[in-house]
This record gives sequence, C-alpha cells and structure tokens, in this order.
Amino acid sequence: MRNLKMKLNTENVIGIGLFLFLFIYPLFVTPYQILNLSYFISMVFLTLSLSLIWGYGGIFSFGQAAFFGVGGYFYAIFTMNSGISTITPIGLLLGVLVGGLVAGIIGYFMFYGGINDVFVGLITLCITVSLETFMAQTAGSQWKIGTVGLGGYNGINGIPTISLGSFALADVNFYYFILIVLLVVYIGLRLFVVSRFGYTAIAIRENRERTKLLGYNVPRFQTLIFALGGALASLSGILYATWGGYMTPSAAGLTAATLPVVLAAAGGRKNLTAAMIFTFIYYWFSQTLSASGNEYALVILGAALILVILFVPEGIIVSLFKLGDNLFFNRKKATQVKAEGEFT
Amino acid sequence: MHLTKKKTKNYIGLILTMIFMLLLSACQSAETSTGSGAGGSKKDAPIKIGILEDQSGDFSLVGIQKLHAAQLAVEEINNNGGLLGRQVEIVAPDTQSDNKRFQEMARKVILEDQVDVVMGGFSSASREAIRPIMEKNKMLYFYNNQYEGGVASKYSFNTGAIPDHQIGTLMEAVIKKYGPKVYTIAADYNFGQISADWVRTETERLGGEIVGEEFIPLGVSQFASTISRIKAADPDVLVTLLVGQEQSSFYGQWAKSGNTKLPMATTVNMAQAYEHKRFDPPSLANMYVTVTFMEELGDILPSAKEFVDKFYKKFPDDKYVGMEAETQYTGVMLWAEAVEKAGTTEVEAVIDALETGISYDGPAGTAKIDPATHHAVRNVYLAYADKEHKITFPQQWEAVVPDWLSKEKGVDLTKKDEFKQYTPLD
Amino acid sequence: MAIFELIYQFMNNFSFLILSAVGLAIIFGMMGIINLAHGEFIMLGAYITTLATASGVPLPLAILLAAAGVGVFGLIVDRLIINRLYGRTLDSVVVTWGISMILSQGILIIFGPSLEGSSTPLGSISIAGATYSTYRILLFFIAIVMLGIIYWLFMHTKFGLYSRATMQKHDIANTMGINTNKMYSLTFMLGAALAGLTGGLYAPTMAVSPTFGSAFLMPSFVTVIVGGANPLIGTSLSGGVLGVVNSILDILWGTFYGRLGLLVVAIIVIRLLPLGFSGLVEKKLMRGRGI
Amino acid sequence: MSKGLVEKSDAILTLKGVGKHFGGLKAVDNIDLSIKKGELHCLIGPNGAGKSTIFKMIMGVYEPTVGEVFYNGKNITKMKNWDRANLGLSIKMQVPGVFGELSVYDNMRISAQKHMKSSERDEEIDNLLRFLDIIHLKYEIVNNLSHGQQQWLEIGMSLASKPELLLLDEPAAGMGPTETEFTAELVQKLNREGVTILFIDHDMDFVRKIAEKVTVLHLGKKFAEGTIEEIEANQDVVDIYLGNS
Repeated sequence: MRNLKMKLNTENVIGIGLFLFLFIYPLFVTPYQILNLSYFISMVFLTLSLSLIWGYGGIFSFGQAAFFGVGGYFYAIFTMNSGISTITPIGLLLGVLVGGLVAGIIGYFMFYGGINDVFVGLITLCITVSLETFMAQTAGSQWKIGTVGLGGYNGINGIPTISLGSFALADVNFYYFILIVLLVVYIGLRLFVVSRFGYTAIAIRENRERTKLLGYNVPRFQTLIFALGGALASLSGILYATWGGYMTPSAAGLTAATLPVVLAAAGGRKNLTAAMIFTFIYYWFSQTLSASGNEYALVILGAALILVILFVPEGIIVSLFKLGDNLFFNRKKATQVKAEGEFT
Repeated sequence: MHLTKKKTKNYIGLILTMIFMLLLSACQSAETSTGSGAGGSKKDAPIKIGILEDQSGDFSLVGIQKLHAAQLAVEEINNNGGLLGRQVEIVAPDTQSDNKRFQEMARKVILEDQVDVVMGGFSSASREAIRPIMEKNKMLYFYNNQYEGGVASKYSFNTGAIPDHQIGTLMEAVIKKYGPKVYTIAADYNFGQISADWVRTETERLGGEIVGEEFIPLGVSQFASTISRIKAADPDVLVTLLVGQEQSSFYGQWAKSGNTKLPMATTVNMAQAYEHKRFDPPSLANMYVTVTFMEELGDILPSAKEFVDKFYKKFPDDKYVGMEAETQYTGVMLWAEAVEKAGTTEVEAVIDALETGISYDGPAGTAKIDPATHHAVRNVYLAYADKEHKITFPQQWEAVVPDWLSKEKGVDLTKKDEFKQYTPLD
Repeated sequence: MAIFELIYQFMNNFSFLILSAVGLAIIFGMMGIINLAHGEFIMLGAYITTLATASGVPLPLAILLAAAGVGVFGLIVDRLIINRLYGRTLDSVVVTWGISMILSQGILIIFGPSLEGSSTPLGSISIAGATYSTYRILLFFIAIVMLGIIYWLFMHTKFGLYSRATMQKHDIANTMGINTNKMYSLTFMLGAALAGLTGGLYAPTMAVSPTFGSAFLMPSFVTVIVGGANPLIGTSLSGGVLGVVNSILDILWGTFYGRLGLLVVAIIVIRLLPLGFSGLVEKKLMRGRGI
Repeated sequence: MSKGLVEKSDAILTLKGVGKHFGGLKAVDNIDLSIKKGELHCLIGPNGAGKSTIFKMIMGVYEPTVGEVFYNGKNITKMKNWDRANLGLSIKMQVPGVFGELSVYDNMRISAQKHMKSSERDEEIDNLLRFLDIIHLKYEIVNNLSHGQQQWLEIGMSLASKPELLLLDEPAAGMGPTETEFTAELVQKLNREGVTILFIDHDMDFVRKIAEKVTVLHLGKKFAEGTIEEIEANQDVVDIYLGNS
C-alpha cells in the first residue's frame, strides 16, 4: 500500500487547493456564478472520462459525446415517464449504468474485433454522428418512449432536477452535490490508476502486444475501461441535463465530440488533475469571450489551442506541474512519485 | 546537456503561451467588468435588454441582422427620451449558434446582468434550450422570430410569423391559382415536420391532395434523388420548407435540372436569408412566400421603406433587411409600449400590460399582441419572385389572428398559465 | 427511364463522395494526420472561386485558381504549424480543429455571413424524357479524370515513388536519402489543393457561406474511413460502394436513410476490415503475387 | 524460484509440422521441435532462418499456417496469447519489450501483479531486482537504462510471471563481455532452479557456454539438432552458418 501514500508535489498541492477553493467558493460569489460553476463541473466529468480512457487506457475516442447524449436522454425519459421526483436518484444511477453498458457493448465489438488506435476514433466518430442524425429527426409523435416525446432537433426540455427524498437539489445544493460527486470520482480515479487495473490500462496504452504476452486479456480490459469511460461520460450528460433541464441532439454533434479530445490533449491527457483544471479554464475562457460578444472569440480560442500544442505539447497544465515540481520540490523526490499516475 | 537545453526551451514556450493567454483574458475581464459595473440604484440606472443572437456560426446570417435591428430600436427609444425616463441598454453576448451557449448566456444575462427582458433566438432548438430557464427565473422572454408555432408559456411572447399566418394563406393562394396536387419537401426536424403537417391539413381543407412528402436531414446539400422523385410525382405546386445554408443549395440544383415552370411555395425562403439576392436567377424562379415583412415591401409600403432606409443608414454594410429583423424591431417596440403602459419593468406587470392586447404601428403595418396565445396579430403579404428574381406582392391579408392554440387546444394564457409547446403531431 | 435515374444518382453521389474525400484521404493516408480543417479548406476554395468569378474571371480558371490558392495556403499552414507535428497524429487533431475555428470565423469576419453565389454553368440535357444537369454529369467525369491524374502522379512520377516509400516506412525512406519532411509538406499542399479544387467545383452549385465546408465533412470522413489508408484504391472503391448504397437507399426510402446508411456502412466496414478497402485489396494483391 | 530440479523427461513444448507462410514466402516450413522439461535449448541459424517467427508462433503472436503446437501435452495452436502466458509461457523479445516511458518498478509491477498477491508483490519485485542486480535503478525511467539493463529488466519481468518455459530472443545481444558473462550465469542459474529455457542467439561463445541442446534452422527448415559439440562438428552446419563468421 506504500504506493497509495499521498506525495507532496505540485499536482497534489494544486488538486487539494482547487477542491478547498471550490468548497468555499459559494461564500464569495453570486448565485449565478455558483450555477455557472456547477455547469463547468458537469462538463469536467466528460473530460475526465476521456482522460481516463485515452490518457490511461490509450483508447482514442470521439464517442464520449455519444455516451453523454445517451446518459442525458436516458435520465430525461426515465424520470419524466415516472413523474415522481423521488425516483430521480435512481434515474441518475441507472443512467450511469446504461451509459457504461452501451459503451461496453460498442467496446466489445471493437476491441474483440481487433480495432485499435485511430480506427477506434473513426468508428466512434461515426457512431456519434449517427446518433445525432437519428435524434434530430425524432420530432414526430411516433417517436415517443412512454409518455415522453424525443423532441427531435429541439430536444427535450423540462427535465427534472435531482431530488433526495422531497428535497430538490437546486442552486447551492446542486453545486455541493455535484462537487462532492466530483471529489468522489476524482479520488476514485486517482486510486484507480494506481490499482492493478490502472497499471494494466497503462501497460496496454504503452504497448498493447507486449501486454498480451504478459498474460493480460487485453480486449477485455479495453472493453472494461471503455465502459467505465462511457459511464463517466453518461454521468456528465445526466448532470448537464439536470442543470439546464434540457437535452439536445447537438450534444452529440461533431463539435461536441471533438471538444473533450481537445481539452484532454491541451491540458495534458495523461494527468487527470490537469485535464480537470484545463476544463475549468477552457470553459471559463470561452464563456468570457462569448459573453463579451467579441467577434474574434473563436479566432482567439483556435489560436490559443494551436499555441498550446505547438509550445507545450505535453499539455499546458502538466507542464506547469513540472515547472512547479522543479521550482518547489526536490527533483529527485518528484521522479519517485511514479506510482501517483504521473508518468514522465 | 542537450536535455537541459531542450527543457529550457520548452519552458520558455510555456511561459510565452501563458503570458499570451493571461493578456487575452485580462482584456476580456476589463471589458466585462465595465459592462456589469452599472448596478447602482434601480431608479435611474438604465433598463437592460438581453439580446441573445447568433453572431457567429451557422445562424449568424440572420442573427446579425436581428442584433442590428434591436440596436436600431433601442437607439430610437433612447433618442426619444428613453423608457420611463431611463435609458435602455443592450447586453448582447454571442451565442455562437450553440444551444449550450444559449443556456449559459441566458443565465448570465438574467442572473448576473439582471436584465429586465430577454429577447432572441433564431433556431427553435435554441428557444427550447432557454425557455425552461426563463420560466424558472420568471423572466419575460420575447422570441421575435418565425417558427413552427404552438408555444404556450406565461413568460414567452412571440411577435413573428407562425403557420397560422403563413400556411393557410399560402396554400389558399397557390392551390387556387395552380391546382390541387401538392408535393412537400421539408427539413427533417421539428420546424419542417410541423410545418409540413400544417401544409397537409390546409391542403386537405382546401380540397387539394398531397402527392408526395419528403424530409431532408439537416446539412444535406445534394438533391439529385429528391429532384427526380418530385418530377416523377408531377405535382401542381412544390412546397419547400428547407432550412440552413446547405439545404438552400436545393434551389440552384432544382433550376439547373430544368424545372423553372413548376411554382414553388414556401414560408422560409427569401424573406429571411435573401436567397433571391444571393443566388443567381432563375434559382428561385416562380416562388411564392408568405411574409410579414421583407425589404422589397418598401416598394409598396411607405412605413417599410422608412424602416429599411433607417436600417441601412445605421448599418451601411449590411446586405439585407429581412423579416426577422423587422420582427425583432417590432418586438422591442411592443415591449417598450407595454413598459410605458405598465409604468414599470416588473415582469408580471409588463405581462399584464401585454395581455391587454397592446399594439404597435410598425414597418409592416399594425402588430398586436393576441392576449390568449401570446402571439401577434399581423398583416401577411404574399411575395412572388419571377424568373429574374424580381419581387412583387400579388396579394395581402389584413390582421391575421394566430388562433390555432386558442381554438384547437383551448389555450388562454390570460386565464390559465401554461409552460409547453403544442404541436399538431401530438 | 428508372435506370437512367439510378445511373445519374450514382454519378452524383460518387463524384460528391470522391471529390469531398480525396484531399482528406491523401493527407490521412500519407501523413496519418486527421485534418479536421478539411471542410474549411474546401470552403476557402469556394470563396476563392466565387470571388474570382464575381470579378470577371471565367469559371474554369477560377476553379483552378481555388486549387492553387488553397494549395499555397496549405503549404503555409504546413510550414508554420503542421510540420512541427509530423508523427503526432492525435495532436494534429487538436491543431487542425483550432485552424478550422480560425478559418470559418475569420471568413465570417472578413466577408460576412454569406456571399452572393454564381449560378451553375452549362444547361441541362434530356435523356428519356427526364432532364439532368450537365454540370453535374461533368463533375462525375472530372472526378474520374482526377483519380486518373492522381494515379499517374503516384505511380509514374518521382514524387509518387518517394511518397509511396515515405508512406510505407518513414525511417527507411529517410535513410534512402528521401527528405521525408519535404515529402510531407508537398503531400499536405497537394491535399489542400484538392480540397480547394472541390470547393471551387461545388461553389456554383451550393450556397457559399463560412459553414460551406460542414456539408462535406461527414461524407468525406465516411469515405476515408471505408476506404482506408490508400488514397487511391481505397477512396475510389469506397466512393463507388458508398455511392451505390447511398443511391439505392435514397431512391427506395429517401434522403434520411441514405445518410444514415452511409454511417452504418462505415461502422460495419471498420468492424470487418479495420484497414478499410485498401487493406483488403493490398492483402489480395500480396496473395496474388505470392502464389 | 524454489521449484527445485525437475527431471528432464517429458516434453514441455512440442511443435508438430509447424509452418508459417507470408504470401508465397515460407518463413517457417514444416518444423518439428520438442523441448523437454528443464532443458536449456538453443535455436541458431542465419538471419531469416525463421527463429523469431517460431518464437512468435509459440507465444501466439502469429497463428501457424500449418501444424500444431502442444504445451504440456495440450494443443495450444489456437489459444489466445494471454492465455498462453497464464499457462506459464513467457518471452523476452528481440527488441526489448519493456515499457520505456515507465519506471523499472512500474514495469516489474505490471508483470508481477498478474501472478502474485499484492501483499507479497513489492517484496518479490525487490528480490527479483536484486537477483538481476538492478535494484539501484528501481525508480529510473526505463528509456534511460543501458541496453543490457533493459534486457535484464525484461528477463525480470518474465520471471515475475513465474514461468515454466522461458523464451529468450537474443538475451545477450548488444552486451559487452562482462554483461554477457553476467547474463550467461543468470540464464544458467534460472535453469538450475527449474525453468525450462529456449533461447535464440548468434554469439557462439555464449551458446557454447550455456546450451545443452542446439537446433539449427536454415531457410525455415530444421537443419540439424544435437549437443553443441555435435553441431560444431557437423560440416553442413559449418558451411551454411558457422563458416560465414
């Protein structure tokens, strides 16, 4: 258990700092900013899901947006059909499972069929776009599940928020709920990546064929980690649906499919903390640009991404962590933190 | 040695990138802080309108027009002494044709900028994305746009054309003139499907017959098979309910396959995205469209001409003043009338004032709020494009009442609050 | 009658798929780069053509101008950005995404949300009582000729030999004295030029706007996925197969199923032949030569 | 490691008429090979003789075009390669199959965690690293290791899976004399502890030092087999292979 010990390095200091900050954040800001940050957090799960399967498992997927959509739509249809608010937590859990299951099935067909690398990216891209194309034309009354119409391109609205008993999680409560979920997921993932399974995932990422020869059933592990990623993406979709009360096919569009890849790559895909932090920064940055109504918003955003990849190819946040380690922590010590999931 | 050198270079790159990003965000936050700094006392602080329009992305063609129209309306209000003695100010983030962005920005203008009314949205999806937010925050929302109709919500007002205005009138005109066989092609999503349903109902009511109906997925730009199916069905009238830049490629391909004789009828083209100006003739030859406004209306209506001139004076680089621009302008003006009448910007009071059936003599004639449905009573004009894309207006209907919701669905928002969208597909 | 319909359909779909995919296929096949800015390159070509015709340049020249212009633009992008990313396939996804954002918004800022289009040239012809657009039939032959030129380029020129060598084995090509970086630059330029050509060819038939490229992106990706890494064999085969599938579904059930059918075929093909048609054909060729 | 001596009796691995054809090229052609338990067996042959291909077929990286592979009497011809590894087969590849971006400890752990309880895992890893004399490199990134150290690490990874049959593809390649010496001792020590070893090498001094039995391959076919003395006395072998050097 020696490896699970918390190491003093920049990543962990910042990670802890970030969570402390997030916990006291509502004391200082307006309700709007709390609500807004809940939205950012809901999208963090999506980036984390890709960071997990791509950064750790080496599976390059454009499909996270599809699982995001599956989660959101499942939650909407399930809870709106039942109409009882107390059932919403069950909808949340089931939705996460369904997302994982769908990803697992797709993963099974891909990985046991020997599909890997960039081809996984291409096939998941097709699946995502198919889902969007299909959902966009479901406006008619024949597209109903139970009493809930799928709503076509306009999407479904009026999706209920999560309630614990009769206590609806709104505003600050929702914020703390989602923050605690994030904390649990984050710690869970950090522990996961230093577990046996995590090590296996890393081995598969580094060298798939070699890992097979060490006795690992690689397709099975790939399917499992892909399912786990799908479950996380699904969670993200559900939280987003409850945040805005709305779910739309464009959540599984081409742009939506690309964004997690961009965020994970630019922040540092092999590092969960970096992916998380970069998601916050990106959403904040792009929202600020958009709110200003500046017509150069997308140009600036595009240029910033290009610069990041050109000058800090490991990911901007990861590079900052390293800089911090070099400045503040003994370098020898820093290299010994291998088991913390940070592989140089 | 070599390794350290490379490391240093990396860090320099990193630091430069960081500085660049910081600089950018610094400019941004400076901008926004001046924007939201004007809280102050409610009395003499400006009244704020949140305008959520797509200034970039797929829908910016119309979104920019609509933003400009709102700016024009607000400028006029301010030049006439403002509202209730206060200046009116616009908060206009760019929603980037992105539904998520709409949700973010709707919350921002309501909660952070504390606007008094929200207007905007082009696609129905963007409206549906923000409507729950309006209802939750009890915010007055003007959807100044043409759409598929059916929204019955206490907080939502629509001042644009809906099927009640456009489809009965259109079908009546074209079936009478050309014959009963109708072929419909429509965008495969809510607007297209619902509008096509309206076309079917109206055609049957008028004794016509739908000889074909096809739904085209959004983003499709190649129409060879569709065109051959239409030809095979040999209709008297072709109804086109196509949406978006890609789908508008249909017309060029249609004309090229030698079909300029068959009349086309639509509710979407020309008046919004000025295809008759953007495409070379005869792409849209022989097309009828029912509109509440379009730039060419200035030829027959002095008030329309005045509006178009004002618009181009303020925005000389704009290429067209379309139906949605006028709708947005009239929407702002109707709201302003209601605020004056209510004597406050309080949402409930303004809604009550609007529900008295407030009216405004706008660029396209009188527009009046129908209290029961929160939609607008409007004049409807039939526009016709000939082979050279010259526009004439062969027919018009005065004060068409949007009464489908109240007659068919029994909606009366003055008596009972509702928060849903009815569709004929239900 | 119906058979002419079907043939015309197929010609339409085939040329659209081939023309939209070929630039992407060359860049993907040779360099392993997924160019998400491909649609924007096509859009740029459409803008060049439209603006050139508007200022009096004859259309065929304007189309060639688009190819040249976008090719040069591609070279600049490559020298500035892409050449730092050779071999980093996935980073190139992020970068080309950034480029596509800059291009479509940049064009919006410069030219506004739309451009007045030029009309489709040439008239229409009648066969068996139905009329067909001559230009669209011409597009089919242009697509075929283009495949021919690419075949010649890759099979009978020094550039082709070197680039095939580079594609097969990067490091070996290097030791043989081929400047692989130069090969990559030229390949990227060629891919961009072909995208520009496609934009130019379709500019007169479609509405020209900053989002022009998005109509091409999905079909082009599907074609490349089904085709696999070989830009010549793969793309033409997959264009053919998808063209047939799309035409038949289109005619039987309408456009929606035509489109969904493309995606389903793509998913099935990757599942059965992860390397696409190129992989299948290369395997067959190997076997044929062997025994 | 304390399996003790096993009697060199039953065949642990048997290849029956195995061949691998790439297109028209027969990389391996109709090979029969039998490795007895506890044996220290060497495959030699000129480049392209098919040695590495045989290893890959034993491990299941390639499926044989013809023929069958038996392990402990069980037909494993179509078995997935990870299942073979779990039967006790392990390989050190020609190009070091280590995870270069990770640390030595990580590499060892990836292999070890599959085959031992986590409570004894880290201690066992330390033991193995000490046995291989690379304990001082435990947290070093593998890419920073010398070629020889990477080879030993890979042997260590194989050992962590507690193999019965160890395949070593050129264990001493690229090593200096001292390193080669150490590797030879290592291999012999392992064999004495009961691990059956099949290895490929070009270095005849190395082969002479440790191999009990040698099989010579030529152009995908089995050319000769016997003790090292018999092989070196075989004029045909000298002609095709030894004579070259």
